[in-house]
Amino acid sequence: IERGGAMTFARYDDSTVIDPVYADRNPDLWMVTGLYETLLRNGPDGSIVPGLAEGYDVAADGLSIKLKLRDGLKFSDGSALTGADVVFSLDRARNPELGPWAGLLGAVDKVSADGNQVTLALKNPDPTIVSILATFNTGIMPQAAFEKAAGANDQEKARAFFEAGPVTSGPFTMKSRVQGSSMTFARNPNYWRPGTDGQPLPYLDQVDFVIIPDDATRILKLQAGEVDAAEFIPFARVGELSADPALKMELFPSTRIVYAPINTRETREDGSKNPLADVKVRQALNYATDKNVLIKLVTFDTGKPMTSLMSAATQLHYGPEPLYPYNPDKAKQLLDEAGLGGGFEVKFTTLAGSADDATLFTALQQMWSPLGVNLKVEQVDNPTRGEKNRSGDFDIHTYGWANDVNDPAQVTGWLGYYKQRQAVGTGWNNQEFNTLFEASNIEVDPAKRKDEYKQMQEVYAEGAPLLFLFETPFAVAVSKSIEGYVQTPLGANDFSEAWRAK
Amino acid sequence: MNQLEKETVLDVRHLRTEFGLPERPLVAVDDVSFQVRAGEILGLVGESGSGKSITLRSILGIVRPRGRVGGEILWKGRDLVPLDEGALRRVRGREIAMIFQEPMSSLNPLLTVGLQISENLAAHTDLDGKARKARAIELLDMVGIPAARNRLGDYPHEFSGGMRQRVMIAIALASNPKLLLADEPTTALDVTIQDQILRLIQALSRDLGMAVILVTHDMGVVAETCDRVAVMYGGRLCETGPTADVIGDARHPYSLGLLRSIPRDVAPRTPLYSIPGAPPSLNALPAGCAFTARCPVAGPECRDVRPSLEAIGRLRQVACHHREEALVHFSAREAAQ
Amino acid sequence: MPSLSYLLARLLQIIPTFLLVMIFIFLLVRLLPGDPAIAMAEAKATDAQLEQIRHNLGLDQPLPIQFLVFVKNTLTGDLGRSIMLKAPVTEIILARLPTTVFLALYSVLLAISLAGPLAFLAASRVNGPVDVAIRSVFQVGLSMPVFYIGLVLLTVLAAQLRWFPVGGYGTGFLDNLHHLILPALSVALYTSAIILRNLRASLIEVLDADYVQFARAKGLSRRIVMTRHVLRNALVSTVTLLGLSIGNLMSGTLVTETVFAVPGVGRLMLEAIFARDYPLIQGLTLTFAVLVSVVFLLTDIVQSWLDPRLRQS
Amino acid sequence: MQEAATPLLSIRDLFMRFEKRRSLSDTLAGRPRQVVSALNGVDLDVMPAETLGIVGESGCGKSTLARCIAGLHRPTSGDIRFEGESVIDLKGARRRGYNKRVQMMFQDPYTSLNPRMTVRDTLREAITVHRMREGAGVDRRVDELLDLVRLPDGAADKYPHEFSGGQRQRIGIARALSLEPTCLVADELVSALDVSVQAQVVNLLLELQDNLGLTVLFVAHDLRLVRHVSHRVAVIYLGAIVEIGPSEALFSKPMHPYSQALLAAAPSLDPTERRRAPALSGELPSPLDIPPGCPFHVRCPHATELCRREKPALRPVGNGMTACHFAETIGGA
Amino acid sequence: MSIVVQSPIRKAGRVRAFLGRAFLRPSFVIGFAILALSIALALFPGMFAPYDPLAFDLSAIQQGPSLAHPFGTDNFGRDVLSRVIWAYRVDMQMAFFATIFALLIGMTIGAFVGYYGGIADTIFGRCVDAIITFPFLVLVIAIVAVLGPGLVNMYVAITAVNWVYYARLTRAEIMAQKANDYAAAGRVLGYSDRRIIFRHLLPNAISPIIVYWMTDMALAILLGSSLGYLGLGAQPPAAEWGVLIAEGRNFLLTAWWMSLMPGIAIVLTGLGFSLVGDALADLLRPKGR
Ligand SMILES: Nc1ncnc2c1ncn2[C@@H]1O[C@H](COP(=O)(O)OP(=O)(O)OP(=O)(O)O)[C@@H](O)[C@H]1O
Ligand SMILES: Nc1ncnc2c1ncn2[C@@H]1O[C@H](COP(=O)(O)OP(=O)(O)OP(=O)(O)O)[C@@H](O)[C@H]1O
Ligand SMILES: [Mg+2]
Ligand SMILES: [Mg+2]
Repeated sequence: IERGGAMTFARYDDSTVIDPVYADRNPDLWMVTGLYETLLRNGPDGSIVPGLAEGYDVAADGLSIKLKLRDGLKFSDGSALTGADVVFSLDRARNPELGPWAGLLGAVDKVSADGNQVTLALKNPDPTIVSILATFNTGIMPQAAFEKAAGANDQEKARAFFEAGPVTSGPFTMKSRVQGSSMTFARNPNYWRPGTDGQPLPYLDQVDFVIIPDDATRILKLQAGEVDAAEFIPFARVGELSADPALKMELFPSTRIVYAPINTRETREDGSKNPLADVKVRQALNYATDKNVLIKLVTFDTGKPMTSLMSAATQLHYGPEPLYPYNPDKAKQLLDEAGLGGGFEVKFTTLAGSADDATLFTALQQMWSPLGVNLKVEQVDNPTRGEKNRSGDFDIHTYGWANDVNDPAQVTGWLGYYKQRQAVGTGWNNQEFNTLFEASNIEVDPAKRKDEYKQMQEVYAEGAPLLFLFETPFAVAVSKSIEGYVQTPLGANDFSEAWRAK
Repeated sequence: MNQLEKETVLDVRHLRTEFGLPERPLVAVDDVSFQVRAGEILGLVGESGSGKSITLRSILGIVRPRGRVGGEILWKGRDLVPLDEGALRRVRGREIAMIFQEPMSSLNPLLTVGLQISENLAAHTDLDGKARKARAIELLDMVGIPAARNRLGDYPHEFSGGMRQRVMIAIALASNPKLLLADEPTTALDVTIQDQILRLIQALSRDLGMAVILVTHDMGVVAETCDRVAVMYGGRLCETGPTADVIGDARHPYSLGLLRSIPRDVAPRTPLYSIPGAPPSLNALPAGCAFTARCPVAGPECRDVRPSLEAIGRLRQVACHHREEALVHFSAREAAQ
Repeated sequence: MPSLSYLLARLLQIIPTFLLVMIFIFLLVRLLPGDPAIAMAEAKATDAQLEQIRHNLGLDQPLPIQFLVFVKNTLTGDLGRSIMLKAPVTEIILARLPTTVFLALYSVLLAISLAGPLAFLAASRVNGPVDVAIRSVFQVGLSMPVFYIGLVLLTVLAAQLRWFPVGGYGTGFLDNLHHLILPALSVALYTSAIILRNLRASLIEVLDADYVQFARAKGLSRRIVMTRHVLRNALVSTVTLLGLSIGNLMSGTLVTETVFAVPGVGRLMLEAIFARDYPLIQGLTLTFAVLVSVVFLLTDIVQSWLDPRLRQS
Repeated sequence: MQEAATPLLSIRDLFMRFEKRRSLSDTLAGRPRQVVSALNGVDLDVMPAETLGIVGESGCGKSTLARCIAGLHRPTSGDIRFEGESVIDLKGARRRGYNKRVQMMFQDPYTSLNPRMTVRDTLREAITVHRMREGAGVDRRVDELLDLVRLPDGAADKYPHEFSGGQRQRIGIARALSLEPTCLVADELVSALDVSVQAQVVNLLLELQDNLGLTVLFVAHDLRLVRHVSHRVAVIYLGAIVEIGPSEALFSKPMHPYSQALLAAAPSLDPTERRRAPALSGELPSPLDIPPGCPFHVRCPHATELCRREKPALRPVGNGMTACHFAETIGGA
Repeated sequence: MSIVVQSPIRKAGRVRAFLGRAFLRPSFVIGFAILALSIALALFPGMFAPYDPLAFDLSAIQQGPSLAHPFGTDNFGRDVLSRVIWAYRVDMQMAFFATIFALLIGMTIGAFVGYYGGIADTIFGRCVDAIITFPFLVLVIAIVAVLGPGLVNMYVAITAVNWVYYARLTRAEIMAQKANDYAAAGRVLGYSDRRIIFRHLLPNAISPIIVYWMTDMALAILLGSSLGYLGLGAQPPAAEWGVLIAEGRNFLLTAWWMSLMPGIAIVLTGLGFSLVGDALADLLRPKGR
């Protein structure tokens, strides 16, 4: 390990406001923990480990949690980090008027602090709450400094606070920023966590970010040695960059999945009968899809087939083997059983300009045509796709997902729970699944909860409201001289243990 | 006053100007020779396209790109043809000035009239700014532009066509040239203004000994203004001589036809004489006389043998194989009417 | 110099144009399919959250009211808050505009210094080998999409030869000159091809004009004939063209900024459209319109300074 | 000419003002709208089968008058009557009916023919639009017309640019004649042509007029030519007729000082006859700003206080009519 | 002054004469050859393309140019030559459809406005100002965003903006032609306004419009490619040059042929249009009197 120095990191998009509460786009979310430390942290294996709090203690009834803050915690400006700051931060985080993430703390009734002792009173038991305390939106902010910031309401204050170079609790402070162009993080000298050398982290003095939206340009910049790392390497180029002696091609395990919601409603938007309403048809399409080929075509063999509705990197994942292995005969048989052996037409809605979607479409078209499934393409842009998904005006379209929270409830609710978003817009309304989901949300016994999740994943796989496609890693190319950079399975950029070899 | 005693300032010998590819040239001016003496006004008449303007432009060396000038142009004994641009520039404007035929397009639309006059003075005289301005006003006054002082700052588009023509004349006269090449200087003008301008040119020529070549279509203008006249047809000279002689007693069938087609001494509303046919195309001129095809008295030799300008008497020259027959032919017609 | 009343009149003409532009922008933006709330919240948001966002944006008001609010706010310099960037649009645009203006000016200057002398050279040797060579090279420039030129320059000059930095934006004037040379060049190649074509043609025409012949007949020096009579007249139409091509230039920067990662308003525009960021789209389009109008105004002034015939109406 | 005959065309008190478009900057500066008074009360009778010459300096309103008669301009005020019927407000079929009888020919032989149409197309179009002939008759008529204006047989299928100026003017005449009009307005028909070609066209016009009994308005600035072709001549100065009378009388003994000056300024063909005194000095006043009183008084050598004050009316003097307070004294002198 | 040619020349003969003159110019010949080839490729891509442009061949990924694949293969093993050839269909179509309606609409509006002038002209002027005040691409992108990406919508978007340029041009040309006496002659001959506009003025005003059209078609290809590149024009997997370049941009160094070949196709076709346009501009320029 060597200390000091700086690294330059090429990003695909700029952050707008890095604030635990307001962050809603990935470029924001994934930077929050660089600036604001949470009470608990996710360990390398996904388990919950202490953060600003030395540990946590859930009451037996599950209706309160006690946490004790470490001694001598300081914000970057040297002021003390106290229980009051925690109360302030958590109250902000759970205020539904403010950010989109307040719901994650919906179970919290009251947050109180007595010196270093913090207590969360809950309205009902919530098995996810511990994970949430390790999630970016509960990052701890300095109450005094925040309230001093100019602005009539919280939103304006948050921006002013951020723009002025915020006082932080995480490993870095923000030194400077040019909207849309660059940003610099500097080492927070008061960060609590020690490195392997016993001294406080981070090792780097500074991280410079430059914003290069164009993939090819970003890579060129890395190859020209102008930056030390570039994120979101297109999978097509992973092979080439792996071969580059000056670079390390990192494929960080992720919770990212690529899937295709299938409209399961009895009728289509235009009133016609929907062949996809029949679970056999959906299963048939899943069997008719050679995921390994798709993985090769789209992810250049960096991806993995899905084994469950959620990625293998998600807690409580259950999936002994890939779902629906390629089996055209089975598919044929299922279609015959559904009475659709003669073939039918399906519309595939893709994202305009997305080469991946285009590839998927072409491949699926070629794979399915022997079954008599005539795949038609419809190209839309992102907002339109969102709208179509909500209104159910589609047959099949593509979507991607990555967890924001280190708990399976988020992805499971999103993909399968009818009442939340009609099971990702598919209209799949499975009573058994719904009941299990509701129960699991208040189940405090980890073992029972685990079992409920196992059942849900089985039911979901059987019901096949999705075309299960693949999981993909986060591809980041890093210069050989940089060590220790990590992108977590949730996507967060973690520079706290990165260092530069001189 | 005897013109013959004045010195010859311009002596054009075998001028030939051609355009287009050297293999298939378009000969706009073909073997033209004439002299102009100081203080003399030479009229140059002829059908449209007969090469009058090109003749003038050739003298100044400003035929359009890819025009080739041959022969000799002796200006005060010095041949202008081989001179380079730099040397020509010292002659142009200062000793030989030209008035262009196109009054609407010959003034730079972006510059004030005052500037366009004074840049000429700046190039050829030592006058300072104030003196140049005074001279510019004087010149505009001279060509009859009312309220000249106020109009120096105006742009060409603020003048009428006739006034632009006069501005151009003023520019040409600015540095008291010794030879004025005037290409139809009065076609854009009304008779009353034309009258003024011709008087001015005559006066300058008489008083300052300025030689003038005056191109025009109008035989009346020639009669009124010129000392001698040269008639052009198809790029060649067909007749030259003192004005009164040519107008009163033309010898070349073309000049005869031209003069005859002007309504003069004929009963009103009776048919006028007109030359039959159309002028030949310059790239398909016959080897012989250019007028052959339209000539009432042409013989077989006219097509093949080119008539040279032959002196008739002391002052006149005519290029025609059949000038006797021509005269007879036209007087017969006259008698018939 | 053009008179004050000419300038005033010219300015007044902008008003109706602008009203039309505003109506245009407003309708266009409302016509964009896809709910900005959805675009903003991404797929994960719940319906209640969407409702809240719509309310905050004033999207639940009737259209005429929205338009009046839009006009009123615009006149007071308030273009609203960007949904995507969560900041006042005016602030964002002001922060990003200089980059684009810099890039545009830079490429215009490059284009002029590239095309100007070569046009003279070509016009003075019409149809000679030099002329043909110059025209062919620029003809190719005219047929290449800006993004392709950009990609090629980027790959060859920046990534391979490492003469210039790969994209991005510098700090300070000189650093920017250095950083932006490739994007500026890729826009300039196209613009200069247009300028060259036009300037060459008008030079040839002017060289042949009667007034130039007349100027020569006056015995003026070559320098005066060339500058005062030839160049000035040839510039009149070229200036118009340059003004008109500002639109092209802006389009060019839109693409180049994306390719070269230049944080200007062009790239922002694309991002805003993809994110359905109504206020930002409105603000940016308006900015573009103002920018272009200013350029048109400038060209008109320069032109009427060059050409007195235009000063009248 | 018999004075008793009823005029074919009678023009009364014709005014034509062109309002210059006021630019926005003028409006702002409060500058008044500029008005060009091209015609200022023209009174004129044209008799059947006569040739009326119209002369005057450039910009005096000759073309405007011709265009008003042909219906290309709508006069500001006044009346034009054709065979007793006002033609100013004619529309549609009646307008076409009028134009069938009153045709116009234009000065510029290069722009007055559609360069993309062959001579045959041009003539056929006129004939068919007005249904002058049907079927095969159309082509026969085309040949007839070409014959009439002495164009060679092959001419029909050529384009205008293949002809010389004089030939083009003859095509223009053929086009006008295709409608079998009674009255031709010739606006500077031969001004753009070479002298020798002028003669061809003038001869043709004279011949046609005699054969077809056409009435011709012959607008030109070549006095010698006007004198040759016209029965009567009108002299226009600043949009008003200052003198009108039989051609010979007017040319040999002009009554109006302006007519006198005009004739005096025209160069004579006899080199021995070079005049001494300049004919006129001063500039034609701008039609934007017509002087009060007699419009000619600013240039007139005989002008008096009366002329500055009062506009003289056109009144019979000698053989014709003259608009001058002192026509008798000046003309007689 | 040209002399009168003796033998009658018919219209077909004139066209032949025109072409004869045109084919004397090397620039026209080259441009014409390029365009002819382009049109042939666009009409019958199947006859020229050696492979299916869409079929993946995972055994031949990103192979460099070879005898089997003269332009190499792309990252899915598709034959680049075949894709470039099939792209001719899309791009030539784009050149045509993106401009033809603008041409027709713009020409008609411009002709009427130019002929009648007055209040319609004033309103027209304001609209034109407002439209050209927007940068072209911004407007087109915005419209494409409204209508959704895809070729037809792209045509609509481009037409919605582009007609203005044709209308402006036509208006100016018609105004210039209107000043000629043959227009006045038409009125004196009692022709209807429609006849004068469409039979007399427009045919004489059309040369510069046609010339502009040629360059505009080249521009339409560039624009379409830019939109394709930005993901708003033709959609993958359809082969279109802009899309092909976009697909190949990630492989500029490793598989340069993927973007270079379609790049060459764009440049060449653009060149064809420009050369023909320039030559026509020269040839159609009205001959001096
Ligand atoms: N640049 C040129 N290239 C080719 N031919 C030319 C050029 N300039 C003039 N000509 C030809 O040269 C001939 C003579 O032209 P010029 O201008 O001297 O005639 P002109 O006698 O002055 O006629 P006009 O009375 O109409 O002015 C014409 O036939 C013309 O077509
Ligand atoms: N359409 C018009 N708009 C504005 N002014 C016009 C228009 N037509 C003619 N004029 C003006 O009316 C006056 C008379 O013009 P007109 O053309 O009748 O003169 P003219 O006697 O035919 O002159 P010329 O001999 O030069 O042909 C001129 O001052 C002219 O500028
Ligand atoms: Mg001439
Ligand atoms: Mg006239």
